[in-house]
Amino acid sequence: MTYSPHTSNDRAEMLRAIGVSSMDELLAQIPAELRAGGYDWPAALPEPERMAHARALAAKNRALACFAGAGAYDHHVPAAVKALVQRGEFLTAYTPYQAEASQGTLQAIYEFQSSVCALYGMDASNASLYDGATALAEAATAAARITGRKKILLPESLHPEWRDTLKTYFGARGEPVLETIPCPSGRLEPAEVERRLDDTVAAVVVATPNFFGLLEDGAGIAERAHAKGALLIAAADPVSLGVLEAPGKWGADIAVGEGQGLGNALNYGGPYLGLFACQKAHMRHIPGRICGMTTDAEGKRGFVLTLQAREQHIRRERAASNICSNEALCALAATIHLALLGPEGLKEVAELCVDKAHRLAEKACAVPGFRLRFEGPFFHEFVLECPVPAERVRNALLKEGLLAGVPLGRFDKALKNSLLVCATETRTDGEIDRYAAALGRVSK
Amino acid sequence: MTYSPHTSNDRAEMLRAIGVSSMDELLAQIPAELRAGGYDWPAALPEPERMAHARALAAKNRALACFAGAGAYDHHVPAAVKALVQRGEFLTAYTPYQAEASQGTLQAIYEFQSSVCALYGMDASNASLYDGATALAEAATAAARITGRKKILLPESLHPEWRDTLKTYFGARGEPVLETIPCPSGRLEPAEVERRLDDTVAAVVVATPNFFGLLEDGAGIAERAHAKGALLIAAADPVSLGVLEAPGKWGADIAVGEGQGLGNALNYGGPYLGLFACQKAHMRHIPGRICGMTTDAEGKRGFVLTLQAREQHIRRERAASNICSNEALCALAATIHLALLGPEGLKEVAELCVDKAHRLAEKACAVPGFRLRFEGPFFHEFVLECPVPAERVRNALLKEGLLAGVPLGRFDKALKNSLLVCATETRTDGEIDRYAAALGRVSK
Amino acid sequence: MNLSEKISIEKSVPGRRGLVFAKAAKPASAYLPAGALRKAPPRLPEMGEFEVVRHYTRLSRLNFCLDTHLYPLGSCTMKYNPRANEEIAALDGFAGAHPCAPDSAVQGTLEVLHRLEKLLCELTGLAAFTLQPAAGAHGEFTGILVAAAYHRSRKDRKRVEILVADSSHGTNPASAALGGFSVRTVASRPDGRLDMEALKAALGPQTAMVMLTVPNTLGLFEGQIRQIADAAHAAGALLYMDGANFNALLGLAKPADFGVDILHLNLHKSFSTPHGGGGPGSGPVGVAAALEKFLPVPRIAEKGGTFALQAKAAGSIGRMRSFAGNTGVAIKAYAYLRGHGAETLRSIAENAILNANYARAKLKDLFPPAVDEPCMHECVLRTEPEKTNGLKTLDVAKRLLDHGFYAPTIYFPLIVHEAIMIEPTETETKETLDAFVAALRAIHAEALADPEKVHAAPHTLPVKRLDELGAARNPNVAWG
Amino acid sequence: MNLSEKISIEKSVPGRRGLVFAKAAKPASAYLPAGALRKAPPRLPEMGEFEVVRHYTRLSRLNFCLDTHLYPLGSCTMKYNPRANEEIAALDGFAGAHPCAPDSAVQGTLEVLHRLEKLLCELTGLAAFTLQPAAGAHGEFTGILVAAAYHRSRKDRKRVEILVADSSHGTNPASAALGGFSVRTVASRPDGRLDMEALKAALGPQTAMVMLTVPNTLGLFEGQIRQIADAAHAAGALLYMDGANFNALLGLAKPADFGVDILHLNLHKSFSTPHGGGGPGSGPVGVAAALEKFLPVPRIAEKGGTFALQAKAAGSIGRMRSFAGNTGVAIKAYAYLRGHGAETLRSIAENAILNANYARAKLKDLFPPAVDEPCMHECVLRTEPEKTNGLKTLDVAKRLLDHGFYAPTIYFPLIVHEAIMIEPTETETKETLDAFVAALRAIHAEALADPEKVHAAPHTLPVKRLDELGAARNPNVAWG
Ligand SMILES: Cc1ncc(COP(=O)(O)O)c(C=O)c1O
Ligand SMILES: Cc1ncc(COP(=O)(O)O)c(C=O)c1O
Repeated sequence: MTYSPHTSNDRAEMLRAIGVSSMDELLAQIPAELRAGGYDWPAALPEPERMAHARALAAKNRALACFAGAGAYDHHVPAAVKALVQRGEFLTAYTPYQAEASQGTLQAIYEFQSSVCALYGMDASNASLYDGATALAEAATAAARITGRKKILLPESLHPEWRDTLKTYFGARGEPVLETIPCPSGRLEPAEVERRLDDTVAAVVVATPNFFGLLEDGAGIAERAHAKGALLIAAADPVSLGVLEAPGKWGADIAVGEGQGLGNALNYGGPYLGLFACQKAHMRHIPGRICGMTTDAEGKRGFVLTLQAREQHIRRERAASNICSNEALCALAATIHLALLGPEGLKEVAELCVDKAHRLAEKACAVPGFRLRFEGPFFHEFVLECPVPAERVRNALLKEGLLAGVPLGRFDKALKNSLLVCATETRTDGEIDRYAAALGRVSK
Repeated sequence: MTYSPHTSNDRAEMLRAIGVSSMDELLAQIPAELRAGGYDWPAALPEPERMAHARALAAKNRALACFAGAGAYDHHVPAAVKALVQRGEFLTAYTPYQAEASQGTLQAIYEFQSSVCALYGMDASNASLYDGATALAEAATAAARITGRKKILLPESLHPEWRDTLKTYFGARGEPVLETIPCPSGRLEPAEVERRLDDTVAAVVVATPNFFGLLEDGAGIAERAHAKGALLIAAADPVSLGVLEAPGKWGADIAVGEGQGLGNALNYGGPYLGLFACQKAHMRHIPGRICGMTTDAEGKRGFVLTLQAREQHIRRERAASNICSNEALCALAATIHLALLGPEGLKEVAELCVDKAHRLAEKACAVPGFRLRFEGPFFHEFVLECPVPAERVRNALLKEGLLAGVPLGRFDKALKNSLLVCATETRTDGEIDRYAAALGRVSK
Repeated sequence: MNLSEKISIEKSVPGRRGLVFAKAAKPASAYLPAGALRKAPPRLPEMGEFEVVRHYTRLSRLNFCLDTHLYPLGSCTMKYNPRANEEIAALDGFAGAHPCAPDSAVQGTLEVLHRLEKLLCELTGLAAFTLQPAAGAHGEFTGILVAAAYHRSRKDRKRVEILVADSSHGTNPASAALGGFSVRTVASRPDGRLDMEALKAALGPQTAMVMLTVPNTLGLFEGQIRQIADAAHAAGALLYMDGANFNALLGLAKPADFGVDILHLNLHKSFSTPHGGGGPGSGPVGVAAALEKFLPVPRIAEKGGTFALQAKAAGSIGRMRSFAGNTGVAIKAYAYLRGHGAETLRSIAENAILNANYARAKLKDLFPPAVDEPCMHECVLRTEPEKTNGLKTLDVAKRLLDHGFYAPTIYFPLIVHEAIMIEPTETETKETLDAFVAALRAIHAEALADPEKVHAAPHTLPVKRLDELGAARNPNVAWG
Repeated sequence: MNLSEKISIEKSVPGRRGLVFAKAAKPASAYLPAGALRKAPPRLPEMGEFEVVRHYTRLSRLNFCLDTHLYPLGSCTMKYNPRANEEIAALDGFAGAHPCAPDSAVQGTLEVLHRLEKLLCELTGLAAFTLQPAAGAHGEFTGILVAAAYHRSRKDRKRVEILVADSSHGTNPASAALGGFSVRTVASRPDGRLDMEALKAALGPQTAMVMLTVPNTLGLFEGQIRQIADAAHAAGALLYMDGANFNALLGLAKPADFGVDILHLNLHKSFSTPHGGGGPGSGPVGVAAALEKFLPVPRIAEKGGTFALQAKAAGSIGRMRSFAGNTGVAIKAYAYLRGHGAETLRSIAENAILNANYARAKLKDLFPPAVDEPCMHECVLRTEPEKTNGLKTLDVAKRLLDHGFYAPTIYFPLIVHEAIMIEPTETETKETLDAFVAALRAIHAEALADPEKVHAAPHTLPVKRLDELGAARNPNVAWG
């Protein structure tokens, strides 16, 4: 295979035009001692063989009915979304540097930003970030800059991988300082938050639904944070916002989320979609690309990348963030997905999630030995406390073609028997029944 | 689900504009006694459920390594072909009636016609016909009209379903009259053809490679046909023309083929792609749409549907054919496929087919009890004579994930032990070995 | 933004390669006689994969299509076809099935085909369907052969004539002729319906069948169809319904109730296969119980939940093509129908009718309807060149392109002078229709104010008006 | 043919529905406290499915893209990415894998990731790779944290500074700052290479790392890189290579041989993921053996043909994001690399270099190169406004759009006045380059003959030159 179109004729003519006698002469730029000796490389696979090879590898993954969530959700990806994002005009364009030749991408970004703002109840957003975890890291950075304070309070009920990401992001630099608030009941206690709030706290992070699927008292915490001059950073699953109140409405100053569930496949963890939105006051602290509406020389509406003074290519080491490439195509998928669903469709999906998860929880808890680990309202995910190690339950259900959930022991030994279980709109009643029946066989 | 976008508001406004008070008033056009009482209809499946339902059905088909051919071939369909034909601009356009707004489709048709002509060594072609069998029927009709004669000689070595199609096409009308030439050796004997040629014969049909995979003596037969004033209609697999001489070069007046192998999936028999090409002299007898090059009002090159005086919408009962919709998207796939492969790629595929089929034949015939039923050169298909009924062989190999070929007993009882076996470029050496090994187990 | 594209062969460079395959162990010449081998390679373009992708991407952009523009092409039902259907038909399990695979290996496909046949029976009230015909015209031909077989089975050999309406689609008479019948045309009345008197006069012992389009090509329901059926039957003839316009009846009426004996449907119109620039289609034929045995082979049989493809059937007219039919199209139709419940089925037809009448109502003062009464799924209007500086139907069509709309079907049906046949379909919004109406009204005004501009249209397309005559006079149909 | 499109929300009609789902057995209010429920629905567009498809199809057509236009965007490697890779990454087995699935259920994905890591090691000569970073900048940040961890592990706490070239990409200093380092800029020489004397002067016990781009952003190879590495190492610092331009070295050279300790690659550039309008990308980081233990978690481990995702690893800097990384992008990169053999790998770089030099040679009389010597995969040219009626780089870029070409990267690197950075990539033909060269030459001539035309460009795009200042002054970033 070669994707270089040159014939030997082309090559000869071009070398002549350049004024060198051979390719080697042109390559003399690289000192001989730095040239590679050779490569231990497998034989080229022509397209048919390559497809066959890939299919064989893909077939080594098991097809399972997915009851796992933990930040990655098996939602239906509409056929129209898949078809549209594969259009060359979207798929093979770059970041829209030349606005006049990129109005399609730019307008789509504007629609994306707007949709994210609508979901989260915010005023401003950006063209996307890498994923939910890094979006939170960016929010923490922004909060520290906005407030001029150094401490970020992170709940234990936050996704542990998000917490870990923040630790990595800020560990070497040493700031912002992260303080974890324990959540023995699976949720943040507003009083506990209040106890830790002082004038060094830049922001309190609240994830709702949280890692355990539970809804937090966002408003209560926001009020306390604001009272101490701290910001409230909300992390929220965008699908849940089909039924749950928008973070902007209950007091969040910045909101972030993992947008994968909006029209993007599970993809074993990526590419995913970091969502970031905030109140107007903080607009100039937003990381990454932002699209803005403007007019052309004749007064016609158009779109450009804007507020670039925040960015690395202008500000270099003083930039708001180092992000350059983002997750544009995933953002486009989310934009189209939200347009297809509209407020009503998103609500339907969210209600199906709530309904199915609760029915599953009920059936699972009817099996002797199984119970909910935590109390409190939950969205589409809950922690199932098993009579045996959760890994054992997971492995048993795997044999029946069910991905039972995520055993929490690897995040916290105290949760060895806890299984984080999720049901989205794609789980059928039959699968839910099979799940409960399979649990019955485990418990014996 | 509804793909009708109207809100109740829209509907009310529109009814008002029309001047009726209700939908029912508008529907009064259909007499009440002709209105349906009700439908016994399954519940609507929203897209996620519909996809799941379809996947479950598709999973009831078995994935097999395909050694079956018989007019439908498991060639590699390039990823670029699949992606391009799904572009809305091609997929959702109609027959290009308004040429100015359809130059993309029209130019692609022109390229298709040209590619077909290039393959078959002909001067003119059309925008496609339904499939190879109906293309042959159209060719027979054209030959009868061109020559003013009534008889078509059909070899027994022609695909039996193509012969059956011609019988259906002409049976009721009684003409052209079909006469089948027996081929006990698996091929047409030129002498036998000569014996049957007289001045009532409009055309002799020669399929090469023929149904049994064998190459015919096209030139010898063409010469004899022409000597008696008859036309020669060649049927040829387009992929084989990567290595085999173009029918136009050995004397065919009209050529037809099944174009599925050019970028179209097996699809359980359709949509397929009828190819039709002929020498210039017969251009005005071509059935169906034809695209022609022309110029616009400013002299710029453009394309239009042309020679429409042959067609049903002008000529009605005196048209050259009744065809209206054709297989445009399949033709587009073939066009793109051929552009991707070019002469060299097509040759590579054809050579792989020849090579793999011959190596398979050799290995199969090394298994005691198995031998080639017919002598003579073959392209990518051969008749394997089995020691037991071919259906038994087929069923045995099915258990090993191999679709062993097409048992010929259902076409001809005398061929009960004959299995028509094909190997294309997509069959791996490993699969060929597995095939031979599996035969070994059958013979025991 | 690109307005023309070279032809692929003009982009060809000797030696350039696109898809490259493995090399065969031995060349073809090692196996095949030299005389059989190609002397010169076919003159196909030599292009890189990228060039091919860019070429066809750019080429595609020279098209209007449904995904970009309203496409109100009468008689063609250019409605939105859900993208999910494309995904479904392309599932490996379906797309990879070989047509000669044993039934046990293709139960999924056979089940879809069987279920689809049953759904079509329910929609039409007819007893049995074949999915074999590749398009509407192929379905007509099938139906005509079924009729021939029926009369033959009754030893009724005098029935050599088929009656078609003068408003019928050209494929109707062409198919009849292909079946060996002579064709007699029956006139329509001024109200666009078949003239019962003319029909009765034409019917006789020579009549094999009456072919009727419902709704007819003027977009009108043949209110007397039951009487027409009775008259045909009384004369010993069959009634054929061209069901290409079935979109207008989906969920509203069952042709079996009209007395129809044979009908074809166009899956690529009413049942959701995008038209692909001219195909593929699928033209299933449904028949009344007495005619089932004549349907072409193969037939799909079900027994205890297991499905079989039967290659032989006593009485059958035989095979209309190779293999089972355009299965890929049938799968899309099945997927489409399963997306609907009984209520929404009906909304298809209702909204199609609503949209056509809306366009009609908003335009009729400037473009008089061929028949002035409510229409079904499409309306046929007319231009009045004599009143509008010679504004002809063709001008309207071409100028509409400049306004950002594909053109309606024009000069069809043949019986209407300067016909413009508008079929918005049920999937267009009121806003789009309003914009379309506004464009047509604007063109009417332009014709009065600046006729030259309209006559010379289109102005903004990749090419100006093309020389069709020249193309036919000196045909250049291949790069040679 | 359409030149603008309303925003989706402007097409919204209350009550209109696109995708409709099943109804839940019970509403959310049956399960959740009223206070938690949304009071007002989010202001999302209400559109039918068809409208959505048409809207985004039409929108897409307002873009130039690689599939339609040459996209010679320097530093971005806009080359053709085989379509097969898209199909492969979308295979159900891959796309449907949940990131928390047990290893036993995702052996296929893990095998691909593991194989890809090994291929990247072979290409770079480095000992180990992580695929976790989501893009190049994320990779840089990862590499910087690895460097910090390395020095920390040696208790060398004085190393607080990172040296970057003044020609470096903005992400380099930004990432360094994010890692808590202060940034010191080292000047380039007039020949575009790092000034060794300046470097040596800057190196010291405070230097944690030197960051270098190879080929650098002027498209030049840092011929002294081995010496730079030695100098850095002698000072106790590490050498980081920004490998975003690795397309130019694929199959030609292994950075480990240069003395590089840490590098990132941009899979979305050199390794075949279409850029998607700005992402997703993937920025794997490779390191020398001594640094492997600092790589982020999770790591992919192989034992006897079985693969495992290891969430913990002693010494690791930790996790850079959730889950394993942009797996979908990694799969495409793997597919791409398996399409190549050792020989064709090399042809990637060779042809990329050939094309850049060809464009350079054909243009340098009118657009002088920043450095007048052969370049690698891209060349940086300049406009000379003073000689050409004020023809600025921005004018050239905008006018090129009218000529049917996307614009090169402009005003980067910052050290070149009026820079035009052209990277044709290896997948463009000579004919396309000739046309591009001709367009640039024509623009130069236009500037002399009709400067106004050029300054006011573009003229043929969906919009005229846009007011960027106004956009920033009164930002409107959401429909609110
Ligand atoms: C009324 C009518 N009948 C028959 C046909 C023929 O159908 P097809 O084009 O599928 O052969 C058409 C299609 O244009 C039609 O509109
Ligand atoms: C030289 C160089 N370094 C780093 C980057 C940053 O990569 P990314 O955009 O993937 O974050 C880029 C991309 O523009 C680049 O060109």
